[in-house]
Amino acid sequence: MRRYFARKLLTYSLTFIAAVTVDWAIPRLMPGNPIDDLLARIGTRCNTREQCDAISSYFYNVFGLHKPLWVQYLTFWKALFQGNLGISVMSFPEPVSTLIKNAIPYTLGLLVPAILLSFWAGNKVGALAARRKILDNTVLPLSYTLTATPYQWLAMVLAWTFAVTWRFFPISGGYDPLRTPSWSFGFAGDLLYHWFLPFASLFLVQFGGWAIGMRNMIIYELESDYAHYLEALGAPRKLVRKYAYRNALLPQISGLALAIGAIVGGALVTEIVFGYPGVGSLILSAINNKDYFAIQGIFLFIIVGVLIANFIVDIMYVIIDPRTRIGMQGGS
Amino acid sequence: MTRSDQKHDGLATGASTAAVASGAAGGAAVDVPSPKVRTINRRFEFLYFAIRNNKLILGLSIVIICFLIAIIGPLLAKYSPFQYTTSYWSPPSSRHWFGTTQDGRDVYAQFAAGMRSAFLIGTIGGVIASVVAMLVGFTAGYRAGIVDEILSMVTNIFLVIPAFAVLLVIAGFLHNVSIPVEGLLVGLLSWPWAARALRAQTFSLVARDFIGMARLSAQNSWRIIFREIAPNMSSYLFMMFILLFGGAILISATIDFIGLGPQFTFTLGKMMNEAQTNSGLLLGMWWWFIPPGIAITAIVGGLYIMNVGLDEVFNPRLREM
Amino acid sequence: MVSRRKMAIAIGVMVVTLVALVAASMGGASTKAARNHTLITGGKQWGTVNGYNVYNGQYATGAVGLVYETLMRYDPLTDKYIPWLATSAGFSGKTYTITVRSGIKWSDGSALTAADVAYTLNLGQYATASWHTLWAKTGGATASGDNVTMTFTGTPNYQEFQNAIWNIPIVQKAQWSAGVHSASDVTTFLADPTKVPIGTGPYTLDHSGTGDGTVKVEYSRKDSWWATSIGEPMPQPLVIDDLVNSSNNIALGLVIHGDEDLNNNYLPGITKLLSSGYGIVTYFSKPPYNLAANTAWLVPNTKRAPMNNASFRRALAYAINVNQVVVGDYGNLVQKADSTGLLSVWKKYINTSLTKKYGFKYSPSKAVSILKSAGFKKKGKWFVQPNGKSIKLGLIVPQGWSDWMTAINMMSADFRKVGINVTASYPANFFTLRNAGKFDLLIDNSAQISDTPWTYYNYMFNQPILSQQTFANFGRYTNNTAWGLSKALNAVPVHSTAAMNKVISKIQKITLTQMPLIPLWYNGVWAQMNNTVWTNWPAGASSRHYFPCMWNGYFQMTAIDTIANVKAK
Amino acid sequence: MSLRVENLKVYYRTLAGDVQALDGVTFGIADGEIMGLAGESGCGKSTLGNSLIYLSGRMKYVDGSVELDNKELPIADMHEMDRFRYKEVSIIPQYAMSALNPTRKIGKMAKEIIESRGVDYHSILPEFTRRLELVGLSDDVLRMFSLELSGGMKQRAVMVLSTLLNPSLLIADEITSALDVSTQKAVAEMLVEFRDRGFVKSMMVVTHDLSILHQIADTILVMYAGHLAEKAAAEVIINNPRHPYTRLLISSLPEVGVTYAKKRLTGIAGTPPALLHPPTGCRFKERCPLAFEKCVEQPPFIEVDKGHFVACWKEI
Repeated sequence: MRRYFARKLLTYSLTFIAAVTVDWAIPRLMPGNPIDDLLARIGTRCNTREQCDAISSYFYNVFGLHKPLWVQYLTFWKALFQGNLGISVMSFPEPVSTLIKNAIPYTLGLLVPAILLSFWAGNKVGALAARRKILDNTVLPLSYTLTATPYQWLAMVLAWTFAVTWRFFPISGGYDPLRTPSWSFGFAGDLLYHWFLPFASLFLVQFGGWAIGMRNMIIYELESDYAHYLEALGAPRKLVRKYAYRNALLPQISGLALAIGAIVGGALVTEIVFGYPGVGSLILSAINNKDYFAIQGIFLFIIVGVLIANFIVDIMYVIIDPRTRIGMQGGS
Repeated sequence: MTRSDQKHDGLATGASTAAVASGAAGGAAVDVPSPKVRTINRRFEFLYFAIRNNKLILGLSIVIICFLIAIIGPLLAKYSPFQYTTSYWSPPSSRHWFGTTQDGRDVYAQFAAGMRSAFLIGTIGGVIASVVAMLVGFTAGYRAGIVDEILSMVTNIFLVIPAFAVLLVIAGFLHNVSIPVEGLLVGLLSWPWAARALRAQTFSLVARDFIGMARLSAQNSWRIIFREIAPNMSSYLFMMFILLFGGAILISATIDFIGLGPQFTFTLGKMMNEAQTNSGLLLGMWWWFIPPGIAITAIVGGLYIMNVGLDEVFNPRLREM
Repeated sequence: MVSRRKMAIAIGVMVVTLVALVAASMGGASTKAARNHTLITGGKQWGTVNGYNVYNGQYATGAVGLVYETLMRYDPLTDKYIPWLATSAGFSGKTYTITVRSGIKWSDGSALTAADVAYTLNLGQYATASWHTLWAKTGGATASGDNVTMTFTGTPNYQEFQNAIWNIPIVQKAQWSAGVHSASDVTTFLADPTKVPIGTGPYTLDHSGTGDGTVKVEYSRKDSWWATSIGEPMPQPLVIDDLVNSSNNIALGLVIHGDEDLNNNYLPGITKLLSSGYGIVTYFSKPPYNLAANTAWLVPNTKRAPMNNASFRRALAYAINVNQVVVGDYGNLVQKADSTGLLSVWKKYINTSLTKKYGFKYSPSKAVSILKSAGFKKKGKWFVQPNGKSIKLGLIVPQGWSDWMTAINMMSADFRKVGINVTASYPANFFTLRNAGKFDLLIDNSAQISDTPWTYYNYMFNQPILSQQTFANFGRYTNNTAWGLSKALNAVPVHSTAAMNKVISKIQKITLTQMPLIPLWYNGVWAQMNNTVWTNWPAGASSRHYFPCMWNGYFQMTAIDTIANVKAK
Repeated sequence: MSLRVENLKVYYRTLAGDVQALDGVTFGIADGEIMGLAGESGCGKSTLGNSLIYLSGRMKYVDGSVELDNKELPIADMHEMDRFRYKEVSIIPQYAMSALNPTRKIGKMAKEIIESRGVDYHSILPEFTRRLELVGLSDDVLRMFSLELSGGMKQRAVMVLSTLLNPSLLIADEITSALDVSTQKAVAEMLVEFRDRGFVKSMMVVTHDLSILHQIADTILVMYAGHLAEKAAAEVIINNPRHPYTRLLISSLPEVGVTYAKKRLTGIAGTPPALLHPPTGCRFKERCPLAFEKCVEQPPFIEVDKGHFVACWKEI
């Protein structure tokens, strides 16, 4: 067990180091200079060379861009461990970490329910559909359509239908801007009201994927030896399906770990369509404003989030699947 | 990473695809004596089931139709995708089959060009990802030991890093990626799951007798890999390529939608991006953003359905009677 | 068991939907209450609210105008200065004297004094203040009684100084002197949405409403405002919410639904919606719909061949079909620019006899003949330079500026039509390229509407050329005569129109013949207003000739009048 | 007579058409009889074994009847058949190694199966552990997952589980083929033990391995290409077979103990006919050294001696 987790931790640490290095290197390898954009944005003028130098060296100092590369790299790490992701250019002088902190609740609020509910519902429905003609012929094509749909497109279609044409839901935002965030029933309702469409589009696309995955997996399980044995002993279909479902769930869970990165990507574009004030909208404005520090910070944040999510899934898997657990006991 | 990762379950469902390849021939009483007759029969059998598999036929038809649109579509367009006409935001008409954008460009022309880009990027991304996956997967599975350890670690690292985020950062700093560059980036980031699956398959194949024989006769490793191992997995490799192809289209559509894609070529994702940023939704210009989404869904969905069909063809246990 | 699961799924789905619908009805009902006291605006703030440092250029919407105010205001539509915190201000000789209005109180209750004004002006001692070079030419500001004086050591920069006076927001000495000790403090003090700015304007910042500044900045109206004593109406909105933009698309949605009363985004397609029952209005009901804000220029890099050739630049001007951009790209939301590039508010400075003689218009054949007579030859499809070198140019705008992206696509097609090989692109590092002079052609509109064409000419001819050009002369056009004339114009006292025209005519002849910049169109003061909650918006067809605009710099023109005059429906 | 099979026809459905895997077989098994069922791969012996308990999706009941203890088995009715499965007729499947759910502890799985059949697990548990001990397994296995057991242990656990409700007929399908020789022997002996102790009344042992049958079977039934070839007492089949196929089969074995599945039947020229479109008449006639005109008609399966049935025109 310890070896298994030590291995996992090593992989994740190496991943993290690689990600940080890539994150640090990319903007330094690319053409362009964030300071110019910052100066252009804030409209700082300089009429003489001295004034120009004074201003830009001030900003180079702020962002630490004047030091040798290796010092910058070490500083980057040091700052990272202090939770310092740098200063945003678009929201100068706001720290990037603050921007992310503000956006996280919205993104998590979308992602976590969408992942859990779609995983739950998709697996249930996929299991129901397997080897049942009518259900299979309806659920399967629908699921294939859903899972092949680009997240942003489903979001656009939902927005167009329910927010623009029928006006059942608001078209954008995380809550009514007239409201002041508070722990009240009314505000919570308003949050839900704005949350529903982005959630629905995330949910639906993922739902399709899980339903298909489960449908295919469970057919394998239903055709497996232990299932046939149960049937030969006259065990009711219910029991056979129960066993098949449980076993089919295991690869689905490891699929979940693999899918997290993609789902996060889906959440980002969904937020963009709905102007939902989460990390996705933040990264879009960072890109539009060439806020490299924000882009870097958000990238790291996403990586860390995905790593943590993967680790949780790993632990879950070990708890659920006796095979890994026993295999590990044998190994240690 | 795209949902092709989830879809890898579809391929994992195809785990017994390898069982088929390994010779546990399906079909009840098809007793086939000599190996030679056997392969011929097998091929015939696959074809036999292939042309009778509704999913495969449906998926393949959709993909072929889309492919034809990509090939012939641009030739039929009366305008270039970047050409500004004087009819602004007009709905579909005989002059503009798919209507026009707010600045008077022909949506059909953009759509047809976008279809072409989709197949191009799917091919480039799919091929590159497949090649990397094969190199890494075969080597790790065949060599085992320390080579495997290192390659597996690298694979796991790439597997965990969300490719989408990396693409976002790279594309955000690179300005104006071209379709080939985008395809390259997508390909270089979407191989890990495929490599991992291939490694496992290779492991089980290497354990088999005939590979052992080849090994004993001291043949060159790559020769063994490409003479003995790869052909035995051809069905598996083909299905893997299909998933990587579809995945590349989906990832690139996402990147393009954010506005980080090619500037001088139309893609389906770019169309959605322009429709979104120019308020096509609010202005009710459905003809602008509906076609690209349907096209992506059709191509990718068609590929997925085709894949399930193939899985059933290659794997008798899944065939429904 | 299975049926129970099915039921659980069904119930789950129903519950989620139901909750959302209930939430929907609640959400809809309770927001309406305060709505008719709340003015909702948007279109200026991208990203989060950046705090209240009014000298760093990224301050929260309304920080200047609603909270901080200036000594004077300027109305470009009537070309009149409006005394504001100062009752009078002007040169006598080399000394500029400001008389500070009495009876004005800061929002903390203390009185505005000449010391506050002098302190503010003396922030110019720091290099990061935009009036630093101006300040350096004086002996600094000194307060005595209600007066503040500044004395120039050489010839005063009349035009520049006057422009600065109505653009520098006055801050409270007590608050600022406690926090500002260095050049960097000047641009960072209060640059944090949790800080409290103390101003003289009609509104104060509402922290609880603003929150973390990711959604909006909120202002509450004060009980009284000094300006009512000089006839300004007390603004009706008790609350002003300026929303953070996430995209033009979302802004349009808000305007359509009446969730935003005044929006200053560029919203292509807005004209389609004017007559569709949403209650949306614009300043003009016909093209160009909006007032002009600035000129979009084609900037040729004069340090590169063949853009260093005036005839070539002239040929470029003839080759561009600006009308196509105006109609096709902008849907008539902008107007084609005059050959001089000067905004219509500066009509009195345009020398029509010169424009008749040297002005240009769209004519591809003329472009070709200009090129040919200047020695350019056609080699196959493309023109080559007189020395035989090929011409292959790039035309750039910033990535994501969709209207300009479309415009350069159209323009490069125009250039190619006459045989000039130009390719459009949208580099992410546009500003780096622009400032460093690493480009062939680009579009820029940095010079804004102001009280004097001098700002335009300073933008065109500014010297010396530095390795980094941060605000002017991006084309690196070196013409000592023109730069000298621009400086001469700066040295003409503000109200001497005749003397100004004499210099300006000379400059115009240079701009029309040398074409350091090619004027394209006038970008609008994008403004779409919704009549559903608030009415009495500025309109060309009414007597309310104000800028309906929340952008930086517009409050001290006439945007504050827009706020003061809106009425609840 | 415990089992009576009458003209049973079960086909395999394939996309190419029906494979006539079991084409009209008639035989019986007496109370207490252990009948061996032998034949080459694809001769229909597994189909016969499986069709008595569970017709999988692709098996199609065509004709015939099956009676167990004078009760008609509704083998074509998947649902009706459930009443008989496990309690009246049970199976040790060919895939016994993988018959146990990998993610359930064996005891829990047994509990769930048994309770699903309406039997109280707790009252049967003592008998369960007793029988496990009989086959050399401690009751610890109940708290283990299948992957913690060796192949032989799994096999024995399945044997005990399959026979726990004392079925009248047990079908043991190729249960020894995956085991090593010594374990094979032990398992075979346990089967006899189970019969002797009355855990099962009669048994049908499907196998490739004639030596095992020689060791434990009372009678042996030989199948060829979906038809019955010969049935007689085990000694008779081994020492005095009368069907040409059985004779060739026995004589082609270099020695008893070598399974014919692993070696091609070099002694018999040709291959068995494809059952998709089987030839008329005797299905062995293409390979039969004794074939003559009469063989174009199908020979009846008749008793030529006491308890000795043969389907061959030469023997009539």
